[in-house]
Parts: sequence; structure tokens; C-alpha cells
Amino acid sequence: MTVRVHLWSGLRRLAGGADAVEVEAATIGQMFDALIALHPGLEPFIKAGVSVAIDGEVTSGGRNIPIAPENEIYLLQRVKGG
Amino acid sequence: MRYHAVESFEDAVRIAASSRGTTRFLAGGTDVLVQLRAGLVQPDDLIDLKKINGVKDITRRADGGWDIGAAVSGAELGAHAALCRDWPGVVEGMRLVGSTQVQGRATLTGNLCNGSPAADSVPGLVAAGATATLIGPEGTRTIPVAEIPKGPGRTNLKPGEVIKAIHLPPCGANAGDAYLRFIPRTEMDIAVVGCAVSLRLDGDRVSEARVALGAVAPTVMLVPEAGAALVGSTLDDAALDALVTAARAACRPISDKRGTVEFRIEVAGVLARRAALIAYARAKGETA
Amino acid sequence: MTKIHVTTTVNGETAEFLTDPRETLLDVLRNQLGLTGSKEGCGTGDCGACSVLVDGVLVSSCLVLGVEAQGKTIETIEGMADPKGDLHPLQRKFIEHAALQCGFCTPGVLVAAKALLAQNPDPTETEIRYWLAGNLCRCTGYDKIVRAVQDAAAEMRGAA
Amino acid sequence: MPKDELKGGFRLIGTRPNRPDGLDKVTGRARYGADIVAANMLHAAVVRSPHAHARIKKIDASRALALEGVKAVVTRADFPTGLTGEDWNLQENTIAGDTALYDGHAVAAVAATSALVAQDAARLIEVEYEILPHVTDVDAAMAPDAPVIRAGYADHSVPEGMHPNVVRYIDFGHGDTEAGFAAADLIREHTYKTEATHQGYIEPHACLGQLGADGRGEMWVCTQGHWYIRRMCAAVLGIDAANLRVTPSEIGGGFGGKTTIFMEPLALALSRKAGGRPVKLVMSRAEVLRATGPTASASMDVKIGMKKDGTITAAAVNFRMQGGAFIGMSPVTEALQCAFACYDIPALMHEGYEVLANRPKAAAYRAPGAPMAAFAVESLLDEMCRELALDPLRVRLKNAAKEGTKSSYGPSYNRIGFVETLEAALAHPNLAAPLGPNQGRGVASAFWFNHGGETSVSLAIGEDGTVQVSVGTPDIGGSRASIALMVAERIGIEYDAVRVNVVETGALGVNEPTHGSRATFASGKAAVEAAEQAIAEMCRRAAAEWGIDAEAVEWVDGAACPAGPNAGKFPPMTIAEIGAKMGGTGGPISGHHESVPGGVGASFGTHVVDVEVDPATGKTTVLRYLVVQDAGRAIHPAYVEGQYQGGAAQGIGWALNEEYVYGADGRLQNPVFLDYRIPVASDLPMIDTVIVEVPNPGHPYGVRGVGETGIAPPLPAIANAVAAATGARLRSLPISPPKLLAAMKHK
Repeated sequence: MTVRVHLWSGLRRLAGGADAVEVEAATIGQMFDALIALHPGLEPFIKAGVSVAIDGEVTSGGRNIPIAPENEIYLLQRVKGG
Repeated sequence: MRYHAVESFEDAVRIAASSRGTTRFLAGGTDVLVQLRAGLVQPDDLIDLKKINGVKDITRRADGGWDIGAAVSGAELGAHAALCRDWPGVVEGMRLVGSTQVQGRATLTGNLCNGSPAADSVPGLVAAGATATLIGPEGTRTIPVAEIPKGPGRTNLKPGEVIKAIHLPPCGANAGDAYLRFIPRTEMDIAVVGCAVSLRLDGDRVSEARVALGAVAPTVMLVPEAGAALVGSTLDDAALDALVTAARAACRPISDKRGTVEFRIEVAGVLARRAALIAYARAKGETA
Repeated sequence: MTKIHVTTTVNGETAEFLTDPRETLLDVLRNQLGLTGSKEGCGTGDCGACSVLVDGVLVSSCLVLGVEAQGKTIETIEGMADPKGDLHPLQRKFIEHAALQCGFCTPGVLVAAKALLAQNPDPTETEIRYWLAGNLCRCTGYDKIVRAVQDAAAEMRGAA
Repeated sequence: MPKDELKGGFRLIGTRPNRPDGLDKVTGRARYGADIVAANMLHAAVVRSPHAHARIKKIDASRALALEGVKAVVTRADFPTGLTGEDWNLQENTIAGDTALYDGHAVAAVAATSALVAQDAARLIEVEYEILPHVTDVDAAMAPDAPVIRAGYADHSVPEGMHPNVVRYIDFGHGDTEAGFAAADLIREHTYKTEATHQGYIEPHACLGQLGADGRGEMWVCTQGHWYIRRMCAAVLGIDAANLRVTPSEIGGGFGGKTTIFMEPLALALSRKAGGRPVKLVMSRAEVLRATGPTASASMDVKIGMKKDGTITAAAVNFRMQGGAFIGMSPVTEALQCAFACYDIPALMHEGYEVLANRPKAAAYRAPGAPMAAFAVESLLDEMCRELALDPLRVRLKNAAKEGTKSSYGPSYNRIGFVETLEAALAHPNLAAPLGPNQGRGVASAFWFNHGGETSVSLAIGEDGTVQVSVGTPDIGGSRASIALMVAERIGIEYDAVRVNVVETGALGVNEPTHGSRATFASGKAAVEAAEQAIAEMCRRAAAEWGIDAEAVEWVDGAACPAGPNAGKFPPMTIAEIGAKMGGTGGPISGHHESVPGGVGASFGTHVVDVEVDPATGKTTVLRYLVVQDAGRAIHPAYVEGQYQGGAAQGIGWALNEEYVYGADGRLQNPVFLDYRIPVASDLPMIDTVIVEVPNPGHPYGVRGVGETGIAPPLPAIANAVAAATGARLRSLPISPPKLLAAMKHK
């Protein structure tokens, strides 16, 4: 399954300038692995921890969370709270 | 630290004189305990004055003036209706010190002896022409309150000297006083500027006036030029402008975390004007 | 360091303790008498969390020495409900009005509010706010505290 | 969960029962961090650096150790080496290594038989410092000549050529900003600054720690999150997390500041060194202000393009924030993400820098980053509305983000309630209140994400049919009550029949702290899930008793009932009956839920404030204050209002009076409540609230978090009101009288 992953602009420099990248993945974990394989420059950011928003909802970023082509997928910098 | 609950000023003075280390007198304790706790001062001898006979008394003298004991709290001052009638400005200055809780303990003498140029009760006392009786190893003396502050945190009390009582002159007829301070909140702050005005009227005209400023110089100070600006006037705009100019001219403030030089000078004039209007209204018997 | 023996009355009961003269009344209440309802928020008389009554006068117990308690009558939050456990109207109204969030300032606010109502049974909003200006609360914005005091005052006036 | 419950019609939800911990808290019985003692307990005190930046050349504790009653002294040498990343940061902040990095940085700690002896001993520990150049201001710390606080900590994101104090760079955005600005009728650009502020919780940090030579220990501590305390202490001390049992005390306020460790490992290290005797460590207020986790100070550039009708065509921001001498602490990312989150803007660019400075390690503070961002963006928006003579609320309405809007930080919004807050504000009577001379009205809006986070909840049915719920999120503002309401609502029993306990680390799986406005959302959602499990089991027990299929049993009003006439004719079996005989029907009945809950619903708020400014002194008085915020659904409205009012009060303090004041020597000048001026009762009016309810579809009862959003709008709302009252626009906080008076003279 091909999913479309939107990157924040700081990541775009490391992914050939595109604001979204298409990878083959059925879970968030597969998506991370595919992104790193495609653009190794993304690895330190992903390893440092990112949040993943699926259809507008910020998830925990758990690797087993399923994703599908119809989902709107965004990588976000991790958010804290008070 | 040794704690001494003495029963006379003579005992207090004797213990202070015989102490080989640091001595502190305890009246309300609202400054001393803070300093103790912060480690700013580590007294060897702490002499509690509150058990001395008469230190909690507020007494009207035969001449109509008032004697206020060294351990009279702000709350007690504020509860004394006759004193409040005579010297509302003196009392309101003291009543601005700290919270309700602090008022239960804090005293005029403590506020004075702390030596802060921002002490809220001191401008009112200075404007009123109050005096203080001091007792020390060399005996007893009475001096104007205005002569007690020496600089931030310092007083002109001699080593081992302690204030027994504060005396207010008779307020007399057609007199009024007022104290105002500026703080950024409504309560619980140290004055950025303070101003007391004490005046007497002859008809509508000011016959005597004394103006004291706080937090705009190393000590609370009497500003004779500011008082003079009011004398002879009906507190018209020209007189008030002259008061403002004189008050500002006397300021020698610093910039610190609580305010800037420019702000303090500006606001000193604002408060002088407002305090004069209140004092004037009080002297005329209007409630304010 | 020599300790001093002090006899005092706390919430109607005689209490005795030995205190280092540097210890505050708050230290003594909390550490020696086990009355931890009075809190230390600042130690400098600025927050009111340690409010108690000494001989009926509202004070910050962090600004009173333990030795000064000799022969005095102290009232703390632990003595506010009646001995059977029935809450003071202020305590009840604070719960009902959600006038506490974290609850840390609450004992001090209650003791201070009780002292206010003892001398002014019908305080205005402004009087309540200025009386309680020395009781810092960081959670509530004071709105519900003021309402709870007003409501308790009304009830107490009605009951009197 | 039946979705029709989102429509309302509840028995308990939305009511205002007394909180279960109320009695303890009004009688002084509730036990906070410093309220506990242990047998054979020692007391600790901490030696702190008086310098903003200094090399520690020598620490001599011999005089302290010679004092009678002193049992242990620890320095960095007593802690393990080799930590990395945030663990190393935590250790470094707990106790300085070779360099003290800020005024108040812990250097050594001592345990003794009394607090007074510990304090005396701390004064006897001699530390020799070599003073190093320091910097505390964020812009100064980025300047080419700024002293380097720590070289080599910049992460991969920082562009080349930046000062080594710049440790992180963030940028994101969408659309064509160049074209967007070209389409604007009015473009304005300004720089805004906010000073650091402190959460100002009234309870200072306090803990009682015990650690034996075997690496097993216990801790009692006031915290928003005891699993965080456990993990962080274990890491800093090099012990196993499971060997440290952490029990949370009642907590005297946190607001984000109690989500991390500051001095807790010192108590444990002292205990270990003192033969395992328990050690109590309580901070003074000055220690809290100097050496816990205030928020960041910020310097922010904002540029907005607007059409004459108020349509925002493009915007760009560049934020710089320092979060102390430690990487990862400044909330610059969150600030950027919140900056334009209220609006639907076609072209946006966000850039931000995280900067090191000689200040304490910042911690979270209520919607971290959002207040600063709101101050900058909402102030500029207000200026432009005035310039174009447009109504500021209607301009916000025109540009408001809605369901489906692509958010400023990336993903599209689900159902959100921003428009509803604006409409409610427009309809509120405060907006029609007449204004007198020197008075002005200001409005502002803000957004906060809210958060799910790791959550573990257990629920057990009692023999009498009452229910006990174990949660891991400390109750700061009434969450026991809100969770009990939801569980009681779902099970169909009385509110008082549910007891919610905040339990220690040994009793549940890992829980994140009470932060991110998550306690009622996440623990509440998990508690409802756990209740579902228990209900299913109770239905099974009833079915077995009746000899019918479990599917033929439904749960109605606190009892198992046959589902429809075909299931059989049995009288309802109540929870009390099921509980009474559960020992014979299969054993204890409980429910358990663990998750990182999704479905988090963002919360938007709009505030309206009226102020009066004394033209002669520049003193601002708040006359009237209105908070409108979307709660999703208010489970216990009184505590929702309390969050709104408390957030507003903190924001008002930040706007008018609160600030960290550092001297030229790098020392904090105002580490007492006398000079760190939080609002007192007489500073504030009653704070009016409107609870907007646009249910969050991701929560069984529609809850959004409500705790954080409310702190952000007051900063710009007050600045906007002051500008309306005086014509003077302050672009730096606080709006202190000296600053405002000067601005009024020079406008």
C-alpha cells in the first residue's frame, strides 16, 4: 500500500525538497523504516522522536498503528504539555 | 541563638550590652524572622520586647499627642478609633505594611528600625513630626523620627539602643494628613514611591504643611520645599504644580527591580498631589 | 544549642514542646505537634498558607517563633471543625463552591476567612479580597473563594 | 460506547457534586509533600551556586561533616558517570559537575538529624569557584560575542555559522508566503518579547526518599507524575526503576513545573550514603524560584499580511527562546505550532531557534509556548484590525479554523469549537458594557493541542457493589471527581459509590503525569473502558446465573438485565447483588485498561478583558474578565470553570507583573513572592466564564482537555486592552507601570 507522508519543512531539505513523500507501508513502523531507507537524512529526526498525525489526530507514533492510503498523514515535532 | 523574653527595657539594654555577638530586638518580628530564615543575619542574642509592661499601649497624652508602644501592631493601631481620627495618614501608612497576617504582628518601630527607604509607615511619621524615645547603654533620649533612618538597612541608633515608644504631637485643629504609595499590585508589595502630606488650615488656606517622600532617596526624607509650596494656598492648581515640582526636584532615586529613576520621580509628584488633596479634605473635615 | 520548654494551648488542648529558639511556630506546629494542616509556601510572610490565630489575632505562623507561643492560645485549621467533626460553614462552602483546586492554600485561606467573619459578618467583595490579599492562591483565580466566603457569611448571619 | 451519549441527557455528567478529597483538604488532613515523617528520618539541605556561570574548582565538606548530627554529604562524585542525552541533562541539573550553569544550580547536599543542623552544615561546605562569563538574555546569547555556555550541543538541525548557544532550529509551513504577502493590502511586522515566568505553585517541592545499599528504595513526593520521577531518579542514580517505589503525595499545584525532577535524586543519594535512613528534602521558596523549572523567555518576530476586509493572506514568524543551559527545554516548537493554529491561512512560514542561556532548566508551564506565541501573534493581529478599523472578533471569525481546515502546523482539523467560542464571546453581555475614560477592551484567542499519553487504570467491583478506581494521574484540580462522575454515569450507580484513588507506581502500569490537560481525558477514558470490561464481566456472571447467553444480557442503570423478551424473564441483577456473590461466581470482578489514548481533542479559547489605566502612573486595573473556551463536554462544570479562571489569573499575572529579573551579575533578583508578583485576591475581578461544548468525538463523553488553553489569551488580550485604553502598544511583557508610563509619554 502506498501512503503519502507530509513532512514539516525542516525535514523537506533532507527528503529532496518535496513536502510529501510516498512510501509503501501498512503501519507507522513500516512507514518510518521506508522513509529512512529512502532518505537516510531523516533518521536522526525520526529516532529523536516525532509525532504522527493521522486524519488530524496526533497519535502516540506507536509502530504498530495501521495506516492506509486514504489517511492524511503528517509528521510533527513532538509536543509536550504542562 | 539565645532567646531572652525581658520584662523591662533596662534588662533589654543590659543583655544587648553584654552580648559578645550579634543582637536583634524582637517586636513584631516580621522583618527579623525573614532575615533569620534567609540566613542574612544569625543573631547570638534575640531579645523579645513584647513582655515589657506598656509596649502594647496607645496612650493619649495630656497635651493631646499620642504615645505608641514599641510592640503595638498595625492591626491594633488601625483598631484605635481616636488615633485614626487624629492621624489617619500615619495609621494608613502602617496599615499598608504587608498582609492582614503581617498586620497582626508588624510594628511602627520595627518598620522604622528596618531602615528601608521604602518603609510605608515612616513618611507619615516624618510628615507628622513624630519623635521617638530611645533607650541605650548611655541612657534615654528623644529624637525626631526623621533623624533615625541613615541609609538602606541602616539607622542612626547607637549600638545597643532600642526604641521604647513613638510620640505623635497633638494634631490640633483643622489638620489632616494622608499617605499614598505606589505599588504595581494592589497589596503585598514594597512601595516603589511613597508620599505623606500633613497640613493645617486657617480657613481655606494652608497654614502649615509637611511633605515626606519614601523610596526616592537612600532614606525617607522630609521635603521642606514641597511643604512650603502649599503654605498660604487654597491648594489651587498653581500650588499643587509647585508641590509636584518641589517633590520631584527632591528625588534622588535609583533604578532597580521595582522601578526606574524616571518613574519614581514622575510618580513622586503624582502621589504628592493626590496625598495633598486627601489631607486637605481631611483637614476640612470631609471624609476621605 | 539549648532548647526551651514551652507550654501553650493549641485548638483547646494543652501542648508542650521543646524548641530551638530559631524554630518558627509553624515548624513547631508541623514537626513537633504533628499539625501539618498549616503549610509553608514561602517562609517570608508573603503567602499566608501558614495562617493561624494567636490569642485570636490572625498571623503568619512562619513569622512567629515557637518560643513566643508560651502561654498563648493557638488556633489552627485542625481546630476549625467542631470537636464532633461537623465542618465550619466556611469549610462546607469551600467544598460546595469548588473553591479549592490543589487545596494547598486552603487551610490558610479558611483560617484567614474565619478571622474576617469574626469581625465583619457581612463583608463586601472588595473587603474579602483585600483581607485575603495575603493568602496567595495560584489555582482558582480567587473567584470561587470569594463566592464561598460570601455564601458562608450569609449562612452564618442567617443562623445567628 | 454508544455515540448518542455525545448528545447529552446524562444523569450525573454535568452536575457539580462535592469532590471526594474535599473534606481532607478543608480540614488540613490531606497530606502534601512535606507533611510526612518516617522513623529515623534525616533532613537535607542543598548548597547552591551563587554564580550564573562558574567552574567548580574545589568542594570541601570537612567542616560540615565535623558538625554534630551531620550524616552524609553528596556531590556529583556520588553519582554514576556515562549518562547520555536527557538522562545526562537531568543528572547535570540535579547536581552540577565541573561547572555551575546558573544562579541556584545545586553543587552539594547534606543530610543531618534536623533541618536546622542541615542548614548550618550547608553553610559550612566550602566551594571554590572560578567565575566564568555568563549570559541570561535570549538575544544576547545568540550574539556573536556571547560567552559559549556549552560547545558542541547544537543538534543536526542548526544551520552552519550560528553561535554555539543556538542548539536547535525548527522550520515548517505551507503555501506560497511570497504570493500571500503580495496579495495583502496591509503588511505589518514587529518584534515581541516575553520574560520568563514561574508556575508559582504555592507548595514548594518536597520529598522523602529512602534508598538502601541493595539499590531498593521508596519515595514520597509531590509530583504531577510519579512514574516520571521513578524513571528519572533511576536513570540519574543508576538504579533499576522497578526497585524504586514512588508514592505521590497530594500536590499543591504544578502547572507543568512538577513533571520532572529537580532535587529528588539528592534525597535518595543522601539516604544511600547515610546507611539507608530516610531523608526528607523540602525546598524553600527561593530555591523554587531559583532552581526549578520556570518557563522560557522569548524574542519573537511576526509578520502578517491582511486584506482590507480582514482576510489574512499570509504570515511568517521567527521565534527565539531560551530554556536555560540545557538542550530540549525551550518550548519553541510548541510556540510555533500554536502561533496560527486558530486560523485558516493559505500561506505560512514558521522558523524558530532554541538557545542556551545561564538560567535554570525550563520545565513545562501550562500550554508551554502557547502564551508567548499568542502574545506576539494576537497583538499584531489586533494592531492591524485597529489600523483597518475592523472588529477584532469578527476578523478572527472570518479567518477561523474549522473542521477540515488544514491547520497551521500541518494536519487537518477534526471537529473543533473555535468558531463557537467567538460567537459566544460576541453574544456575551460583557461586550456591551460601557467603557469610561482611560478604559479599554481587548480580545484574544488561543489554542492548545491537549494530550493523550501513556495511561493505565484499574477498576474493581466491591462486595457491596461499590466501585474502586485506581488511577496514576495525581489530582491537582478535581480529577478524582470528574473520573468518578464518568464511571458512575457509565455503570449507572451513584457518584458516591465510586472511589477514585491515585495510586503508587507499584500498583499500575506506567502513567504519564497529569499534564497536557490529560487527566480527565485520558484517565477518564481509560476508566470508562475499564468500567466497560467490568460491566461485560458482570453481564457474564448474570448470564451464567440465569443460564442464558452473555450476549442476551444488557447493562441498564447499575444492573444486569435480560436483553429483550426472548432472553428470558429475570428480574434485574444489581451490581450490589453481583458483587455480594462474586466469590462464588468466578472470583473478583475488575476492569483494566492500558493505552495511549487517541482521539485527543484540541481546545480553543477566546477571552475578553476590560482594563483601566491610571494615566498618571501607568498602573493597569483589570475591571472585567471573560473566558470562553470549548471544553468538549464539562464533566464537572465547577472544576472546568476553575481551570478557566485559574488559567486566566496566571495569564493576567504574566501580562502585568510577573517576570524573572536577573542582575548584571546573572543572579536572580526576585526569588521571593514579595517581588515575584503573582496576582493577589484584590488584584482581580470576578472572572466570568462561558463553557462552550462542542463534544470531542474521540472521547466517550466528548471531553477535551481544559487545563491549559486559558493561560495564553490573557497576555495579548491585556496588551490589546491597554492599547485601546491608552493608545500605547507594548510589545514586551510584563506591562509594568514604569514601562507603560514611558510608552504612554512617547506614543
